[in-house]
This record gives sequence, structure tokens and C-alpha cells, in this order.
Amino acid sequence: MTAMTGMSAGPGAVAGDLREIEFRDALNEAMSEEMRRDPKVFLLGEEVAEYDGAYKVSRGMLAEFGPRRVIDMPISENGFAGLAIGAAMMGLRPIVEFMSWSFSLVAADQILNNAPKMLYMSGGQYGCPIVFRGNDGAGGQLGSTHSWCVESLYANVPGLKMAIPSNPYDAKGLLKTAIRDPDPVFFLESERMLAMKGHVPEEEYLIPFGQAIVRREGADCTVVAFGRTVHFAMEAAEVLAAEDGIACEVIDGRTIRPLDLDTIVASVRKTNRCVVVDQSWSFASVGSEVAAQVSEACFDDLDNHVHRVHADDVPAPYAFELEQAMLPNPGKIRRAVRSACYRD
Amino acid sequence: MTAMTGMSAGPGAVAGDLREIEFRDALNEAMSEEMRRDPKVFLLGEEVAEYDGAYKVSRGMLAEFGPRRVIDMPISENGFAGLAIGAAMMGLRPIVEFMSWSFSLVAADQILNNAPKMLYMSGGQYGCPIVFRGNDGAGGQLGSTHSWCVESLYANVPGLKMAIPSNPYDAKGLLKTAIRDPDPVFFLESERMLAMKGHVPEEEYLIPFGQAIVRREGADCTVVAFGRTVHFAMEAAEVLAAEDGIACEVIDGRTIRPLDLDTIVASVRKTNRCVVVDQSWSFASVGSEVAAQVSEACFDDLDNHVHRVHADDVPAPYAFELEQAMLPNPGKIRRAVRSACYRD
Amino acid sequence: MTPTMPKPAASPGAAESTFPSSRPLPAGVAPETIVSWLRDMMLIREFEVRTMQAYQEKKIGGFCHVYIGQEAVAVGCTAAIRPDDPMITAYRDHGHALARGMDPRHCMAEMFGKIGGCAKGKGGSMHMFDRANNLFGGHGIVGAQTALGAGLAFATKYEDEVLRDGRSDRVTLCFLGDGALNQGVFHESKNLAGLFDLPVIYVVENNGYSMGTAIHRGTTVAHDLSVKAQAYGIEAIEVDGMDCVAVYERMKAFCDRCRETSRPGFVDMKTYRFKGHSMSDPRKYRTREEEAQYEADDPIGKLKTSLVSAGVLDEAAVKAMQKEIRAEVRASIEWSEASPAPGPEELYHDVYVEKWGPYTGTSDPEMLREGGER
Amino acid sequence: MTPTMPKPAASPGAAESTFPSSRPLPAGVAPETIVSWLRDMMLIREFEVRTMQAYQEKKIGGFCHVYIGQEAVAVGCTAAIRPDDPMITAYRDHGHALARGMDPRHCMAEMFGKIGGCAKGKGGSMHMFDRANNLFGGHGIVGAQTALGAGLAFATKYEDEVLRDGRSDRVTLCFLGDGALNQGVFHESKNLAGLFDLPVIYVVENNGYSMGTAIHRGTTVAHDLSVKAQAYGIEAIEVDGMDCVAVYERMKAFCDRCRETSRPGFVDMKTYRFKGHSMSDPRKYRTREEEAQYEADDPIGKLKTSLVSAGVLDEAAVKAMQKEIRAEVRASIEWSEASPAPGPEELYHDVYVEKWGPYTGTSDPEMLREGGER
Ligand SMILES: Cc1ncc(C[n+]2csc(CCOP(=O)(O)OP(=O)(O)O)c2C)c(N)n1
Ligand SMILES: Cc1ncc(C[n+]2csc(CCOP(=O)(O)OP(=O)(O)O)c2C)c(N)n1
Ligand SMILES: [Mg+2]
Ligand SMILES: [Mg+2]
Repeated sequence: MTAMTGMSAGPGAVAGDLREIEFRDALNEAMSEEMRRDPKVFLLGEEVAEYDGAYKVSRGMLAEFGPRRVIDMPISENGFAGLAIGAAMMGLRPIVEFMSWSFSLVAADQILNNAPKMLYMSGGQYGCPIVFRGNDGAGGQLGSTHSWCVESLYANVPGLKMAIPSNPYDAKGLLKTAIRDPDPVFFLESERMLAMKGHVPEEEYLIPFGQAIVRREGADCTVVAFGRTVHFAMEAAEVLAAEDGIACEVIDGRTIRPLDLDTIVASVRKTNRCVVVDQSWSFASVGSEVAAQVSEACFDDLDNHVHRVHADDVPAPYAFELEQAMLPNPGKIRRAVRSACYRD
Repeated sequence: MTAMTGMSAGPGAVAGDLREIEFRDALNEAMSEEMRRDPKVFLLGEEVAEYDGAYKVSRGMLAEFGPRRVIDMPISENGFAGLAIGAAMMGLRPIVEFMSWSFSLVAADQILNNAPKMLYMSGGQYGCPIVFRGNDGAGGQLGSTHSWCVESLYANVPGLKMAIPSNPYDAKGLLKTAIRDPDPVFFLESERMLAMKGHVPEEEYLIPFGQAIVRREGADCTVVAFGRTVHFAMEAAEVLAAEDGIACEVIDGRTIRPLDLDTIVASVRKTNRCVVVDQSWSFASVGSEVAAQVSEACFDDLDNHVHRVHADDVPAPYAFELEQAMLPNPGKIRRAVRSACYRD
Repeated sequence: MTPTMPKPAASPGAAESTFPSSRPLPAGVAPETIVSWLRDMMLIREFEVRTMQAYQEKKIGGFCHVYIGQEAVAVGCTAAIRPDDPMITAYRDHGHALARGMDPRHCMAEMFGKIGGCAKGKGGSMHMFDRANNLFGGHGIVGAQTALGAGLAFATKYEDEVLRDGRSDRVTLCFLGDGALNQGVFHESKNLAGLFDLPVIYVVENNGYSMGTAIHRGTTVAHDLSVKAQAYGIEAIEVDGMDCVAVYERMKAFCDRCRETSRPGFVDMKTYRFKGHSMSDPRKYRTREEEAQYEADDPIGKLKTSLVSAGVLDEAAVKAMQKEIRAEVRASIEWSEASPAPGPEELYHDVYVEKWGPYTGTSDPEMLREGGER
Repeated sequence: MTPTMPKPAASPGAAESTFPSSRPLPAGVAPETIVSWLRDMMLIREFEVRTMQAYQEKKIGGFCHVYIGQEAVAVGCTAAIRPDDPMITAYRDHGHALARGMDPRHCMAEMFGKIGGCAKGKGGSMHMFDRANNLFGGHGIVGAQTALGAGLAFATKYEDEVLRDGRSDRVTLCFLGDGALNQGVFHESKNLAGLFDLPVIYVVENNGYSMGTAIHRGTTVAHDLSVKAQAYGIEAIEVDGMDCVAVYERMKAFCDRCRETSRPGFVDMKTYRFKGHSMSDPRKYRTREEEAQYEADDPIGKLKTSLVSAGVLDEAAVKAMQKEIRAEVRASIEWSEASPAPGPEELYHDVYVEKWGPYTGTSDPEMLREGGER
């Protein structure tokens, strides 16, 4: 995964400021800055402290903040997610790292029943200002139990917010927003992007939730993507422009809850075509939601039905070729766009 | 909830056979018949044996089959779901009762990672012939943690099948099919329907998965519903016919995985309008899936966008009025159908 | 096939607190305080009797689990801690709410599904929250609150030690039923509590049954639950939960030590629920004799007798108190009936803290607003 | 801050099996059998060395956890049970597969993601399944296999007692890492096993670390894990997992009793992984001295010495065996390279047992088809 032209520079970028850092370091900066700002913020998870994070996201944080605020946990996801929720009810601001969101299934009860509903069940008495974060989606031949795209499992649940950055700039800005948010935020990273470099200015910035961003303008077909698949969409758009003369407008959703339908609809009203790219399985997914909402909001605008690009509806296989065949990729997006434009 | 005209008689009904039994007894008959047929079938869950089931679904089964085959479990859903999956890998055929599907969240890892993926992960060596069943959806003021509609959480996952009967006849026929199915089946009942009576013939019958059924014919608008909401749809259809002269075609999906899109599409091709009713939250739900698929398959047929009726996007409230306001009901369906027919 | 839980002749570790009808009152506690315990227990009892009635009259819906028989536990435990110590429990939570100081009106109105309820009628019987009194809720998923309880203790310790640079000075009481012993999350919570020296005491309200399942049918080594604590290096005690004074005395010492050492604790609190699990339980899994045995050991009757024997109260005073309580509970019902149902705008209120899209933000319930910041 | 796990001078309960370089061979076991254990351990070692190499060469992807150092555990345990006894383990599973009798070709091909793999290349390193040899898989979610293990034991018992009206006669071995001690599901599984008298033995391969976390940093009472079994009424033993003969002897007796009594068991199997957690672990959490201490206690070297001392083998025979093994593993790599990648049709194969919609049904992997029914 290489940095993407036109994507590394965030909207707040200052010309000439060329600092490029890795996605993992952008996450690290977001957490560290917020921990410096607010002593109520702390980080817990498996191997986050002494090991510097299984994926080195929290590198150096134990050294800076000490073992009271950067805390190694045993392999007890339900227990420590619940512990953090209890602490959040008391007004602290925990960041919980799941080594992988795949391991959050054992914590499903705490993260789905308690975090997003506490405010409601208690009639407004106890909120839950917490961030759950970690790797989501395929990590590269990790097999069936380690490749979950939890967005399509969890986004169904009201009371939570969900962010899915596609680049270091957004990762930092969205994570800082997440940490300050008074509600529970599910923050989805990708192992495949952690080493990706991108422009991140030195100055502080935050990115508000619910604001999708147009990564590439185009008049022929809207492509809505989230997280890592934004890169596939951009790559596909290049080729489609060059080979087929199709100008794609690529939208990076940035957050799933809230979903910025307005930006998407505005684009589809212009292009009259829409392709949704979602790395998860198709059934009852984020992709089906976007397709359903666009089909509704743009009923009179669409020249063709919304096309969807998903992972295939099978458990994640280990073998390289099978996993490649299963996952969304630029080729599949190109085919979908061509089909949406009646060019197949 | 009263029995519904035109619904209690299943397709295999013999004229003159008027036996009516409760939904819970239809489930009981299905399990008991299958346990008589196949000694590998057994039932386990909380309070299923000595208490005769928290909702009396397994009434009398301990007496007939003894404690080796009807087994009370401690409150350890993840443990006993996993135990049953292990037994299914050995070729036994467990039926696991969740007192409520709401309590299956603590077992999410076992039921989503192990049951539906074992066959794939093992390259075909170990299947998982198991049925998970229990109450799903609102039970009547049970509040935020006890009112889950898990269809929209779990249907995302390939490798599992999902059935959601709307009446005693289907409950029995679908459950017998589920028990004989070589793959894991998630079987969703509703506390609110357990006492509902309906026609169930004495003779054995099975209902295949993936076959939706038209509960009511009509030329103006297709209404797709699942489980309990089928009754709301039928009620709405009566009123719409009488008050608005709108003839609804009501389709009972019966199974969600597989989803019988063909029956739905055939209907929409005729009516050119479609309303989907799904008791769960809207975002990334079964309802969004049906809407997306219909919008795609019937792009040239639809006179209006697919309309969706869901529970409101909030945690389930306790207060009677709020819960009523939140849940789908015939009134909301009527409004959606009128809107779909441009009659609002 | 017949699960029974005959009352043990003398339960080890609680032997000193078994007595027929009256017992010496604890030294160092003002008699008025003990009278207030009796009053709290009587209030809970009366409240629960009326709750059952209101449920029968369909004024209360959903699941409803009453606390009758277990009153000494919530009252004795509450007396043993400080108001700033967090408390959290499961769904059988009316007793804890009242013992902790929730106005019966807000508790009853919650069950009536009214806006005056502690959770604006959105929670119901299983979700009694009271921020002013540091009650972090009743919780519906068996065992789930045990992790939250560890988190509350983590937070008090973090606040005291990290934010205030002082020493950990609060104790969290986390209640659970005996059925919750078998949930994985409790195991994880105990390990975390032991590992991080969290000042949380797990009070197992061991009433012998989880729904229809006698404890030994669901739990291994049910005759000695202390092993379930020792496995995590946690100290365990067994307490006669039918004796409010014993609960207070044992818990006071235990909580004080926990506060001092910042170490978790585990209490096998022997008790009994006189009624069914919830409103629709025919109690076929136990004998009427067993019930009668426990009813004869009524914690309220016992404390009453003790106070009368000690000359602190006379029968007339008890009667007056009962009358007062009856009026108070009746008033709570009337108040609850008069409280309006939450309006439709409440549906989208309290989903998120701030307003966005269809969501209308959050706000404190009436109960907290009434008393100023509280 | 410096987690260390110095090798204990003599670990209690396993004291009889600590010896410097050679030990008497077990009575009643044919020398050829013991030689076959040595061979199995050497095979695993060689296999894992080649696995690491292949991983470096990017012939293997995903997560890969090798078993070097722990060979005595899988080999000794397998020797202690019958072929029809189910076995199940976690993701560090190559050793179990080979010990149980999986052809190295199918094991290696699985990691190469080839159709000839035991799971057709769909599972990878973490998912070694072998139905013919009653290996119910390697499993990736920490602790999850402990519930499955209870289920396997439930099923053998059900088959023997309910379906065949006989007596329970099989034992399930369920392996887990020390890190899995802290997953809730293991607690639930132990309680279920204890409650229903399930003949399952939980073998904790206690290598002192879960990734970078030394056991005492994640687990309470880490110095005496027997309490984690006693809490469920389960008998526990501690075994020196660096000594194959000790593993066999202790496990044989323990499994026999479990088979006899149909009661669960728990084994604190002290071992050590010589390499990192997975392929990308710099092992900063432990000292090179600690590693050297354990490496000096190499289970393979020890058994070799014992067999040579006992005159069962000479150096030449060992060399010949090593050569043979090297060839066998090399052959497995060549075979795996030659095995085709699964074709695109495999994507939709094995999702459901029967064909429907886009799904193409299921079928046995090559490994099982080769050998007839197996
Ligand atoms: C995870 C989960 N499983 C099942 C239930 C249903 N349930 C509610 S209460 C209960 C029994 C609990 O018994 P116990 O913990 O002893 O508490 P008690 O009712 O005796 O106070 C059960 C099984 C639930 N709420 N949560
Ligand atoms: C539920 C869950 N959480 C986290 C992980 C990530 N993980 C994989 S292995 C491992 C360490 C396990 O250590 P241990 O059980 O001691 O086994 P060992 O690696 O020593 O064999 C972790 C944390 C996982 N696979 N599953
Ligand atoms: Mg109980
Ligand atoms: Mg380990």
C-alpha cells in the first residue's frame, strides 16, 4: 500500500509542510497528544505497554505516560472492555485497543450492550466516553477467524459511532475527535495500512464526524468507499479515466455512524451512477445500507441501479489466491463502474 | 397476537384437518419428533429440562427423553454453545436453546467464528450440524439489553442459515428442516408469538429453506416481511384494501439465509412497488439488504423507491408508549405502502 | 431430580450469627442507625409487595424481580460503606436502589414507565441508576456488571492515585447472583481485580437458585464458593445474609480492609428469595417446607425482635414506622401514576450526548434535577 | 518491568523427572516405541526449522507459530492416549498434527496454501485438522477450543453411553496456552466439564508467556495453577513438559484414570518455546540467558541421551534417523510446492455441506481421500 496522490494532503494542509509519517504514528500522535491534554485519557489492551503494541502503534507511550496510563491486559477482551466501560461511566476516558477487531467478538456483549446503551438505559445519567480501536478487515492470509470486517456486524447498533480512516491524516484527526467524543466510538484501522505514509501536519487539527470527503472529482460515476478500499477506488478511477474515459467521483465516507449521506447524494445527483465499495460481506452490510439509502434518496436521479463491491460471501480463506479472489480490489471496482455506466 | 386468517393453513394442509396448536407446541413437536427419529439429536439450554423451558417450549421433553438428552445448562452461553459445536463436529446434532437471542451476544465468538466457519477452515473435514434457537426481538417492555433482533447482526455471516417462522405451521416445518440440515441454523422465534395458535396437521411435513411464501395476493404493492412482522403486514393489508383500495401482495420471507429473492422479485415485477418490513434497526440490516437487492433486481420495474419499515434507531426503551412508538406496526406499514403508491 | 436447598443447621463462617430470635446489637453503632436499617428493610419489603401488586394490575411491564427475603443484604452492605463508594448490581435491584437512598417515587415511577422514573422510564425494573447516590445501575445481562464493577474500582483508584496523586480510598461493591458465578466475564473480572489490586468487593447474593436451577446443579464446588475467589488470590468470606447486623459487621470489617489494602474481596452472602424468580414463576423446583424454613428466618422479623429485646424500640414504635412506610410507598405509587409517560421526543433523547441528526441530546432525569446538582 | 521466567531449580510435582542428561526409560514400554517418540520430536523440530525458513522465503503467509522447544508435550501426550481419543488444540498446532500422525506433506502444504493441505489451503498454519487421526483442529481464537474440547468429551460420552448403551471409554485432550487461562470461555468450560463429568483433560502448555506477557503479569496465582482447577472440583497435576518420558508417564496415568472415572483433569505442563511468539517477535521481554537455560534442557537432546545411555540407540542410528527425517521434510516441501493452489471454484466450496445458490457443496481433502475412508 503506497501513499496516494491527492489523498495524503488533508484539507487543513499547509503548503510546504511536507511532514510525512506512518499511519501507525498518526494514531500514536493522536493518542499521545490527547493523553497530554487530558489526564483522564488512558490506554489499555493486550501488549500495548511493554511490547510497545503488537503492531507498534503505542510505541514509546509506556515510556512517556507510565504503567498507570498505558496498561497491559491479559487476554480477557470481555473483561477489560467492561472494565473500561465502567471507568468511562465514572467519567474517565479510556482508549481500548483490540489487537484485532476479530477478537472483539468475545467482548460483543460489553461493547454492544453496555457501551452504546448505557446513556439510554440510565435515562441520561451515565454516558460512556470510550474509544475501542484496532485492526479491522483482512490482514493478509489470516484466515477465517482473524479477518473480520466488524463494520457490517456492529454498525447496526444505535448509540455508538464508527470511524474508518483511509490515511494517516484522517487517522490522526478522526482519532482525536473520537477521544474527545462523549459517546462510544468504534475506530477501525487496518493492519494493511499501518505502514502507509502520508502527510500529517505538526499543528493540531480535528476532523469532525459525519463529513465524508470527495477524494477525486468526476462527472460520470460516484464511487463510495470506506477505509482501505478508498485506495482501491482511487486506483480504479485512474485506470477508468485513462482506459475508458470514465470520470469517477470518489467519496471517502470517513465515518459510518454518522453516515454523511448528503455528500453522497449530492454527488450521485450529479453523476447519476453509484458504486459502493465495502470490504465486508454483502448481506446486511454497510454496503447494503448505502445502496438502500442512495436508491431511496436518488430514485429519480439514478441511471442504473447502485452497484456493490464486497468481499465474497464466504469465510476468509487462507490461501493467497483465494483470499485475493475474495477481497475487493481495483479490478472489481472497475468492472462495477463500467457496468454501472453501461460500458460492459 | 391472534391467529391470522389465511395464514394458519400451511400449503400442505389437508382440508378438514382442523388441529390447532400453539406456536410453542409446534416447536416442541418438531424437536420431539426429530429426537424420536434420530438419537443423535438432543436439546440443551438454560431451564430446558426440569423447568420445562423458561417459556415452556420444551414442556414434557425431559420426561420423555430423560436427562441425557434434555439437559439443563448453567448461565454460560459461550461455554455451552461451544460445547454443542464440539459435539456437532463429532457428528451429533445438538439443538441449543438460548432463553433469548439477546443472551447470545456473550456467545458471539462461538456461534459466529466456530459454527459457520468450521467446515471451511477444516477444508471440508468437520461440519457443524447444529440448531441455535430462542426468542428474538421485542418481548414486551424488556428494555435495551433484552430486545435484540439478532437477524441484522448475524445474517451478515456466511456459513450459517437463518429461519424466522411467522406461525405454528411454519415453525414446525422449518424447525424440522433445521434439525436435519447439515449446516448451522439460527432459528429465530418470538416470545410474542409463542401462545399464538394455528393449524398444524398431524402428518409429518418439512418446509424447505429458501422458499418464501405469498401470504396474500395483490397487484398494487409488494410487502416483504419476516417472522412476527408478517402479521403486521397482513393487518395493514386488510385496512389498505378496505380503506384505500390498495391491494398488497404480502410475502413471508420464512428464511433470511437463504433469502428467496426470486419470489420477491416476481412479485415486484407485478406490483412495481415494494415495502420491506424488518423488526430490527435499519442500519446495515436485513431490511437494507432486501431493499438493496430489490432496487438492483427491479431497477426497471419500480415505480417508486423501496420503502422500509424498521424499529427506530434507538436502544429499546422500557416505557410502554416509547416501545410502541419504536417498533414496527401495521400503522407504519400502511403509511409506507401509501407513500410507495404515491397515495400520501 | 428434586433440587433442594435445605437451610443449613449452621453455616460455617457465619456460625456466630445464627441465633433463634434476637441477638446483641453491634457495639459502636448508634441505636438510631440500627433502627434506620430496620426501617430501610421494612421499606424495601413494603415497596416490593406493592410492586408485585402493581405488576399484577399491569401497571408494571417487562421483567420484574423482587427482593423480598434478601433485604438484609442491600441494607447491611450499604451501611458498611461510604456514600462515595460506588455500588453496582444486577437486575434484582430495587432493594439496592432504596437502601442506597433513592426516593421510592423515582424507583416506582421507573417501573411504571414514567418520566419521573430514575431513568425517565426508559430502563424499567432492571435498570435502577442513581448518580447522586453512586449507584451505577441494575444490569440485565447476567454477570455483565462484574466487569463494570472492576472498572468502577479501577476508576476510583485512578482518580485518587493518578489524578489526585493521593492514595486509593474508595471501595466498590459489586453485587451478583449465584447464577452469575458461571459467566465467563466474572472469571475475567476476578482475574483483573486480583491482578491490578482493584478495590472491588464481589458480593454474591447466594439465594441458592438461578431461576429454577439450584446452585449445585449449575455450579461446581457449590458448597464452598471460597475456592472461586482463591483461584485469583482473592480473599473470601461467607456471611449470613439473613441477619442484617451480621451483614453490617462482617462487611464493615471486610470493606475497611479492602479500602486499606486496595485489594479485591469476595463474599458468599447466604440468602434466600422468598418469592419466585420473576413474576411468572410457580416455584416447582423447591418445596414449600424449604420456603417456610427460610421465612421463619425472616431478616426483618429478626432485627425487629433484637431491637425490641434491646429496648431500643417497642411494638408501638414499629407499628408507627410500618404505617409511615405504608404511606410513603402508597404515595410513591400515586406520584408515579401522576407522573406523565415520557413524550415521543424522549425516543430520540439520550441516545447520544449531543444533538445530531434526529437525536436530541441528553439531560439528567428529574430525580437529579430536583435536588440541584446533587 | 522486566518480566522473567527463570527456570525453577526443581519444579514441585515434577521433581522426579528432573535429571541432568539421562534418565531411566519407562518400564513396560517397548524401546522401539520410545525411539518413535524421539523420531517424532526430531521430525517436529526439523519440520519447524523448515517452516521458519519457508516463512522467511514468503512461501508461507499469515500468522505462523512454531513449536520448537515444546515437542515433548505433543509427543508424550499423544503416546499416552489411544488413536480414537479426540484431540484439539490452539493455533500453535503443527507439533500436535505431526505427533498425531498427519503426513508432513499435508501439514506443510496447508501452510503453503495448496490444495494438498489438510484443509485444502483454506485454513493455514493455525488450522491443522485431521479427521482420520481424530485431531479436531488448531484454533485461532485464544481459549475458544476449550469449549469445543468439552463438547468432544460430551460427544464421546454421549456416543458410548446413549447411542451404544455402553460405558464412556474415550478421553479428550484439549490443549491451550497459558494465555488462554484468562479467557472467560475456559472458565465456563471447566465448570461444564466438572458439572457433567466430562472426560476431558485440559493441558495448559505453560511456556511462561503469552506473546510478550510473562504469565504472572496476566494471570493471578500464576505460581500455582492447580487452584484454577480446584475451583471447579477438577484434579490438577503439574508435569515437566521438557521431558518426554515424564510427560508420557504422568499423562498415561492421568488419562487412564480420567478414562476410568469419566472426570475431567487439568495439567500445568511446564514448557518453553525456544523461538518468538510468531515470526515477527524480537523477544525483548525475556533475556537471552533465560533462553539459554531452557535450551540446555532441550527435550530432544535429553531423550536422545537417555536412549543412547540405555544402549537402545547409538550415535550412528541417531544420525541416520536425522538424515531420514531431513529427507522426509524436504520431500514435504517439494511436494507442497508441486501441489497446485486451490482453484477459484474452491472459494465457494465447503461453505455449506450441500450445493445451493453459488455454493458448491463440500468434500474431503485429498489427505482423507487418498487413504480410502480413513
Ligand atoms: C447472559 C444471560 N443469560 C441468561 C439470562 C436470563 N436470566 C435472567 S436472571 C437469570 C437467573 C440468574 O440467577 P442468579 O444470578 O442466581 O440471580 P437471582 O435471580 O437469584 O437474583 C437468568 C438465567 C440473562 N439475563 N443473561
Ligand atoms: C481472543 C483472542 N485475543 C487475542 C488473540 C491474539 N493472540 C494470539 S496468540 C496470543 C497469545 C497467546 O498466548 P498463550 O495462550 O500463552 O499461547 P502460546 O502462544 O504461548 O502458545 C494472543 C494474545 C487471539 N488470537 N484471540
Ligand atoms: Mg440466585
Ligand atoms: Mg504461552
